Amino acid sequence: MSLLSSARAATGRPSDEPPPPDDLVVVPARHPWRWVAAAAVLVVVAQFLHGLITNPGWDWGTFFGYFFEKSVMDALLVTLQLTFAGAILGFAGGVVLAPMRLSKNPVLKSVSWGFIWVFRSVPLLVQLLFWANLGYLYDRLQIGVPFGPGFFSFETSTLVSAFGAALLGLALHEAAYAAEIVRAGILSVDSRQLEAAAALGIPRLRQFRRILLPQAMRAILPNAANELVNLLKSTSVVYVLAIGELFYQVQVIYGRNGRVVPLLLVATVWYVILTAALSVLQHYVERHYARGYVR
Amino acid sequence: MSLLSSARAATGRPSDEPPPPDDLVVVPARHPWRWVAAAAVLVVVAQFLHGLITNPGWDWGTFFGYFFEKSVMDALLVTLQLTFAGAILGFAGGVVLAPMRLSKNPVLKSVSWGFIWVFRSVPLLVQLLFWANLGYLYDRLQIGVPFGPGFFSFETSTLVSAFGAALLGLALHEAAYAAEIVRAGILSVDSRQLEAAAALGIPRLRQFRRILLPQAMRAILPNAANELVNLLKSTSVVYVLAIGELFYQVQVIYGRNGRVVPLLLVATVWYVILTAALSVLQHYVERHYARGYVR
Amino acid sequence: MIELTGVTKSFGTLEVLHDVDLTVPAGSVTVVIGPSGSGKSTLLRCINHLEKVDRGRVRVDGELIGYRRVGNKLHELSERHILKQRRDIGFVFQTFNLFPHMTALQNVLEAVGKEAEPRGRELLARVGLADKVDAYPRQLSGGQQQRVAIARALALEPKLVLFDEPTSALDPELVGEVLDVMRDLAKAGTTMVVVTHEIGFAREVADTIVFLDEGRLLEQGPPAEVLDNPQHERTKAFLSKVLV
Amino acid sequence: MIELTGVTKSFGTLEVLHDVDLTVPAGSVTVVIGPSGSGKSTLLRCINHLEKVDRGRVRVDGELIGYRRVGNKLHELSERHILKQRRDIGFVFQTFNLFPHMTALQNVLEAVGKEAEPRGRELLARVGLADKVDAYPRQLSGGQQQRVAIARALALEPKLVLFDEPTSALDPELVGEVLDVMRDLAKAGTTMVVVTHEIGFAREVADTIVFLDEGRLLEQGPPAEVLDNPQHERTKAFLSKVLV
Amino acid sequence: AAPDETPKAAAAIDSNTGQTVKINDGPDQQRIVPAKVDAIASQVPEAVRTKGKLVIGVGAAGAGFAPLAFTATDNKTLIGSEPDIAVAVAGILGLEPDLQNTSWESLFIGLDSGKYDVGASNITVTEERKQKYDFATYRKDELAFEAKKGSGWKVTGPQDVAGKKIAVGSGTNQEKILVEWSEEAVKQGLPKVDIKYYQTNQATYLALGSGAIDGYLGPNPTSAYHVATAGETEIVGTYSGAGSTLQGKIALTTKKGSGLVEAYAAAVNELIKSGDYQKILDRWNLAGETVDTSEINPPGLPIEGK
Ligand SMILES: Nc1ncnc2c1ncn2[C@@H]1O[C@H](COP(=O)(O)OP(=O)(O)OP(=O)(O)O)[C@@H](O)[C@H]1O
Ligand SMILES: Nc1ncnc2c1ncn2[C@@H]1O[C@H](COP(=O)(O)OP(=O)(O)OP(=O)(O)O)[C@@H](O)[C@H]1O
Ligand SMILES: [Mg+2]
Ligand SMILES: [Mg+2]
Repeated sequence: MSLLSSARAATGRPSDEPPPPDDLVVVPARHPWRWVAAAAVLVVVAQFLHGLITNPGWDWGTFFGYFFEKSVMDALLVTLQLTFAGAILGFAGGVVLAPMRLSKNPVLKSVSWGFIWVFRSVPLLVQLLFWANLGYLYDRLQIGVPFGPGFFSFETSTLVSAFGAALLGLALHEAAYAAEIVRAGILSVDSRQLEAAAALGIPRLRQFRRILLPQAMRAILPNAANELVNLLKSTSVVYVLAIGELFYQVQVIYGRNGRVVPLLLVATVWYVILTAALSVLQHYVERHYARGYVR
Repeated sequence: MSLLSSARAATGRPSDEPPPPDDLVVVPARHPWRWVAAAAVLVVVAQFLHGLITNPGWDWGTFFGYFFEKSVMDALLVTLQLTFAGAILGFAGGVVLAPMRLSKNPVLKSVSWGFIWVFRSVPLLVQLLFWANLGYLYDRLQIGVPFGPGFFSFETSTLVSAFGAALLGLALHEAAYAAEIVRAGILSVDSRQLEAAAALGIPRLRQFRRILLPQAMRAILPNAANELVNLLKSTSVVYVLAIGELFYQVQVIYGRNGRVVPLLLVATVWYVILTAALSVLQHYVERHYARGYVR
Repeated sequence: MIELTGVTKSFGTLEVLHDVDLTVPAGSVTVVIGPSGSGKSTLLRCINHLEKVDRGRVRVDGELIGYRRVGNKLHELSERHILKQRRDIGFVFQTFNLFPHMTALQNVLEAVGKEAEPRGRELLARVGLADKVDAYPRQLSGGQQQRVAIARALALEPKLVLFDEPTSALDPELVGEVLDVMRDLAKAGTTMVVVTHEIGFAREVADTIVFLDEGRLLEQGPPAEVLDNPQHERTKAFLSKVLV
Repeated sequence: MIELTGVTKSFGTLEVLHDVDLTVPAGSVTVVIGPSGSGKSTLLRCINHLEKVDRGRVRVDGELIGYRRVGNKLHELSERHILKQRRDIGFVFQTFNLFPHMTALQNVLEAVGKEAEPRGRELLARVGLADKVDAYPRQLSGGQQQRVAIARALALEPKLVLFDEPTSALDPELVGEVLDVMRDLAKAGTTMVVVTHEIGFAREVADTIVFLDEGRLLEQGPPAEVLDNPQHERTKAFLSKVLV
Repeated sequence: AAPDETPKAAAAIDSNTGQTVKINDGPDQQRIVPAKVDAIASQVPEAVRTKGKLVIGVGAAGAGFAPLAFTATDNKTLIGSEPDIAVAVAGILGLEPDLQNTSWESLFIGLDSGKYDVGASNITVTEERKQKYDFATYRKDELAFEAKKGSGWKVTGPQDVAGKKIAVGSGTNQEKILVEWSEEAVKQGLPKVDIKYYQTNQATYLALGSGAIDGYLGPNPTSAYHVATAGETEIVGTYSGAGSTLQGKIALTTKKGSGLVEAYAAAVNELIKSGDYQKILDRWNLAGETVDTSEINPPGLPIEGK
């Protein structure tokens, strides 16, 4: 809202009583409580930060000593690699599994349902241990006639490397979650949109890719970001495979020197920074998919 | 599709050539590949189960010995308590935070944004350690003039019990995630719905409760279930506070007897069962909120 | 009574309403006609403050909509106050905007509360939907949905009702029935503003007809004057195309 | 050419279409009129198999819709085949159902591909939307959205077009323009079925008029016969209500 | 009820003597609690004395590390040599022992915050840790190489570990030795050791079982216990920590400057003198780990180059 142009008053409109409201200055709604609330929040945050900075318990010297330390940076890279690979594989799986679960085909539906059920409920830790230690349970994997003779066989302990096991576990785990995220997005799209697409004779795959998914994106994105942040932190579970990601690395370090707090803080602050970066990205992607929904 | 009633043929319709298609039997679309796929899936699952049952590595004796063991059952109860309390507190928080983040009020918006950012990115482990060890960083918490004299003060080490710390951490952590889930749901609702509600002069809170939330539910539910399953498993992080939940308990046992695989399986199978129960519940709740969306 | 003075509204660079002055006397029916995209819907939306005007004022029953005057200043009202003002203004959307998760009856009762159930049923019966009270919007035909939307707007017994093409999905029989409903409302002193493309309907229902083109109010007057003896070239051209 | 034989369709216990037989010759325009809720939209939806009929057959150009005949058996077609059949059948929805995340032009081009851009622009221009090609549906007025929906259905150059109240949101001028578009289509040999409430429009456009009531096809014939000299009591009652 | 674990869990074979030692892993521990020794008790700072109890932190949450610190068959009670030593020390100091089981992280935070008066959790003295904590040693570690049963592998020196994948705990004596051996192997022109740091024993043991690693260099007592209970692995070589340039030592840990460390050392020395010390270690089959005297802040493992 802007001030009214006083030019309008000069157009010679009859100046009856009360004076035409056009002459009046518009005052935007005032919100005194906002300021009180803002002040209160600022005080609390300031006090907390003050405590953080001045309290010797946090041991900022150690924190800064390790924050950019080489092994930490290397570990951060591993974390990012695992996160990205897990997210991409996971969402690729989810985009396949979600329409399967919604399809009318009972086989596809059950397979998808079963997959989601199992891989959502088995703890990532257990899955990682399972994949990394396949050799513990199965000495050899063989391809061949079911319950019959085999053609090829592998030694399982050489089949899956630690990093491979981590990726496999993360991907399967994420796919199960992503499938439900995508399904929620699809459910949120007005069914008339698909009818319109069907009436135009657009092929199924294209319907999904061009009509359904872009509209579902609005409901998918915040959840996908949730899952990504979660994944970023979940990668710490790969510590069981002795893979040097961020959280593992700080554990190794505080295992050595006993300075738990500043080192946990190193990992935490990195997570906070990465999440902030992700949030900024999320903001722009959300804005992109909000086009056409202005009103 | 049913068979055509042959009565129609008897109504005396002119029997021109070719015979009126009404006499024809309708054959539903056949899907031979479905059967192939179903068979393939069944074989793989059967082989896996066969391997599971016959492989001595799984040590089923130990598994069954501990599956209903009293300390495991007690731990399961703790897990369920933490999960339910975390979920309820978390979603209560999320339902408040999501509209805050979407509101036009800049203070509410920033507070919500900040909350989500911080509590989503700080690892639960770190949060739990923080709340449980508040005393390490702050000897006393005081209520009073900021940066000035205090009126009341507590000894922090007595303030928060281990279980309290676990609850607080879980609730804050879940609230941040739930907020984004609810926000995604809200975004998926057609904005014209809110316009209609506004045009009817329905108060804001009621708009949210009666118009927005029930429609958002379709997109919220699968994600809420995701989060709940995740929470069920995340509770295992409370091991850092030595709270005897399920995963902690099986660790205690295999720490003594060294039978890692069957005991991890005890926890896993419980998770799988609980997730299945949740999925059934989810199915009915989703169906409830799908009413009115039949077409 | 509604009073619009100098109402101007733009979307980006597109001026959709330009300096519209309009007075609607209490208890009268004003019909807005005009080509597609001329700003009719936007005009209605400005009246109940669903769209904030860029310049000008909107008054209903002497009360400023969306603002409160204190001395020589206009204070924006809080959302809560605006919502209260809207309870006196019924609105029938061009796209109906029914709540999909509620049955027809629930849609009608949402703003008035469950106590009003008899009245809600009566309203639905009046628009010919006695047998569809428990149907969800997706199970209703276009015309049935439109009638639910009308019943919903009337349930609050508003002093003023804004209709955005209330008969677009209705067959000739029902148009007659809706006309009856409107006549009753007018008799009870309700003020109405109706956007429509059906000139026949406009002629039947209107006390005043207003012709809008490209956001400008070109002509206004009683139906006989505007429809049969238009002054403006644009109006003439427009009306000449009416199929009879 | 369309041929419906004994088409019956129920939603739950509600029989919406009852034993409908209808033949629409190639290149002709058939207008379906009838009260709200009589099953007009459902009839159109059955023709392009958006709704599966419970009994009876639908043929377009001699080809069964949704089924393939092998010997004395009817095999349900796979979704892929049905989608292919639909590419020859244009459909304009009563609720438009535009894709909200695409501009007007993108909506029109979605099914035909980007190569057809000149044709898409031309179609939009023909319905008076040359300046709105890049607007999103939410930025368009009701009538503008309806015109985009028409252009979208025509972009595929279908042999058959099903219009569900294509002029409900249009002003009299535009109705005339849409009429012109239809005449051109008819000249090019396109078959059309049009559901409408505007009797004037029906009279102008129709080769055959069909009157539907409570799912039954009560009357059909050329406009002069059905409109001016209806045989059935129900038709007479219905038409008597038309506002002129 | 818990399945019968007696055949394995109750017995551990002493790797030195080959004798079977019966381990009591039930909740009823009948711990050795010596009487208060006033001369030593008076060294305890005033604040702790008035509190009347000694809060003992043990970082064995979850799996723990049997037989040093783990959970009894009731799945609640914390047992093992570490709690035993700490409880005995509390007895000499005339304080009520308050055993608290927690995670490794919480243990250190708790020590810093003064929540725990002492940490008894198989903590090795290192130079880095000495910057923050005071140590009173009570045990040394014997080391053992553990490998999958039937591997046919024997470890006697650097040449045997060259090129192998071996797990070790970070910040331990074992790590230091393994790193030295790896460097030694490289000097001899052999490939270096592929060192893996698993954060939990269960992951290590699973990796061992599945062939993901060739061996695990850990404290002899826990390895011996695991070999005896799980029965899937064997010890393929032991190594005395004393044989290297610097003996790794396990110590009672307290916050630097808390003033408690002298009392702890004196109490441990008293235990050694009275013979209770030997009895406690024997109980857990740790006869090979004894020290002659408790030292305060001895030279620790060196600071790792960053
Ligand atoms: N949110 C918006 N953003 C941009 N332009 C808009 C928006 N809403 C409406 N318009 C434009 O404003 C003009 C007037 O729209 P309005 O809906 O008021 O027309 P109308 O007179 O109701 O037309 P119709 O009879 O077709 O419903 C149209 O040209 C439309 O494209
Ligand atoms: N999915 C559905 N479930 C149940 N009933 C339905 C469903 N769809 C339509 N109906 C009912 O079928 C009848 C015919 O609907 P249809 O939409 O075909 O009417 P119509 O002739 O197009 O009416 P209008 O002119 O109002 O658009 C209506 O009574 C409607 O309530
Ligand atoms: Mg409009
Ligand atoms: Mg219809």
